[in-house]
Amino acid sequence: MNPHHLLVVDAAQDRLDPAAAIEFVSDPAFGGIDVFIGRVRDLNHGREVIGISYDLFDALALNGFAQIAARAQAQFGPHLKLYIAHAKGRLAVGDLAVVIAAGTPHRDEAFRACRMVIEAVKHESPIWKQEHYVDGDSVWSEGCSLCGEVADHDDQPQAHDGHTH
Amino acid sequence: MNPHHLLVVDAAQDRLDPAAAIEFVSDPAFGGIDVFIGRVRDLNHGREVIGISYDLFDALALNGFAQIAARAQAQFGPHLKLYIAHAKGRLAVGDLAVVIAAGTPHRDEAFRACRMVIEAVKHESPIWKQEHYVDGDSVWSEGCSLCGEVADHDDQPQAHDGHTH
Amino acid sequence: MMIEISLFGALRECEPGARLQLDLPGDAGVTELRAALLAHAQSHWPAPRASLLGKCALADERSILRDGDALPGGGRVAVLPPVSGG
Amino acid sequence: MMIEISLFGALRECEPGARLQLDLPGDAGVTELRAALLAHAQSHWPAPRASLLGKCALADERSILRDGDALPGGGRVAVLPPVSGG
Repeated sequence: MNPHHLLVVDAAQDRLDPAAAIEFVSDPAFGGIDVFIGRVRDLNHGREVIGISYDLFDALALNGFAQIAARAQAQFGPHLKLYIAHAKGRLAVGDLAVVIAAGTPHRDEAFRACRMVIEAVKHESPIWKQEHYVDGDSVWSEGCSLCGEVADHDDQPQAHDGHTH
Repeated sequence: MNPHHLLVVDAAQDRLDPAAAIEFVSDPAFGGIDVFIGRVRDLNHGREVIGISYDLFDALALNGFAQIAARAQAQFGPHLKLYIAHAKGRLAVGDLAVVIAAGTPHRDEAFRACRMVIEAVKHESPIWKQEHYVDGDSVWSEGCSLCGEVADHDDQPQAHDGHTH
Repeated sequence: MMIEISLFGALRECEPGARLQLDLPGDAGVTELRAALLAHAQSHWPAPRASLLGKCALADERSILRDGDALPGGGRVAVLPPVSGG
Repeated sequence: MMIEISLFGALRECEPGARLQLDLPGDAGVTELRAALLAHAQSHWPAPRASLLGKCALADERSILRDGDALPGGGRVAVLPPVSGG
């Protein structure tokens, strides 16, 4: 069975499910599971947010998730299960935008793999975020250009070309 | 409302619930949630494990969880919700021993707070683990002495007095 | 050679259906497509959107396409603005 | 002064109900309790358990008790072997 479960979830039809993520990465040999959940916040850069629309290039995003998972496997060894799910479409405040789960024999690898994967998903995946504000305005986030060299920023907490997002 | 939910769950009556942890640390102002789940593994130091019994000094453990949560709050700021739950009694392979969840505005603090808390819980809390093996033998784990100075090992991945557990 | 181009994110609204077609010479590669796309954008899109192209990557369904690469066999290319997932 | 001592983890099975009482002079503190407990253990417990006491902390419901501390008012003390939660 493939130890990586990768999916794009259309918000119009379904929602992200942390319980399914935990279930998928569970294994009798694994003592540690780390789960990251990204939710839509009510405030960003001081503006009151009422929702976010996510646009995805699904096929490339899923291929990218598979590459990220393969890199995690190379870094953290074969005893790793990963779940990577990202929402697509219109979300309200509190809705889940992304769920990452990593299961490993010991906790250190679970934390590090989960962190590595969410950083890579945020910095590399063809996903775009449009914030909708209470005043009726909508703005696409500036984001992270994919033109340069690919990703040597795995596992690097936070800093990326001098910005954080 | 207290932003920290701390509990000891008797395995004979109830089980740990990651969904409740996620729910508790969710907040409209929070974009990042990190959840750590510790499960009983089927193998430890090469011996086949069929279960673990956890013994806790409940009152001191809960006071300790509150102190750990207060330290996390001091380190990561007021915008932090924490859920700390540990099981007590006899668990089977796959049962959940510990669930930690941290919710914060941004993901970096969620990951770091969650990691800091699980390390502190493992190294400081009055909790004892007895492993039961398939051959009928049972052994109390050697563990981490509380005699010395208290804990400057928060947020330190893995290493603790030269051992890992 | 007709190239079918898909637009994403902030560029979606630049073309009806977030798509356009550009007709390129048979030996055109990624570099030539990028130049043709920029020329099209400069004459058809609002200036801020056209200038965003400088930060956009081109890709097919499998990977990012680099300048100098050949165009993908199927003739379908996506334009990827700076990303902001998660 | 009667001190009610609770045993945990590997020490639970050393006494019936994982408890014992030790009668100490009124001015005894944590240091004296530890000495009396060790003396009791050396004459009543299997050697490996008695020697484990050297790595045990003493505590009340609120915190670890250090050598030189006074005994808690309620006279209830817990013996904490090295911990292994999580």
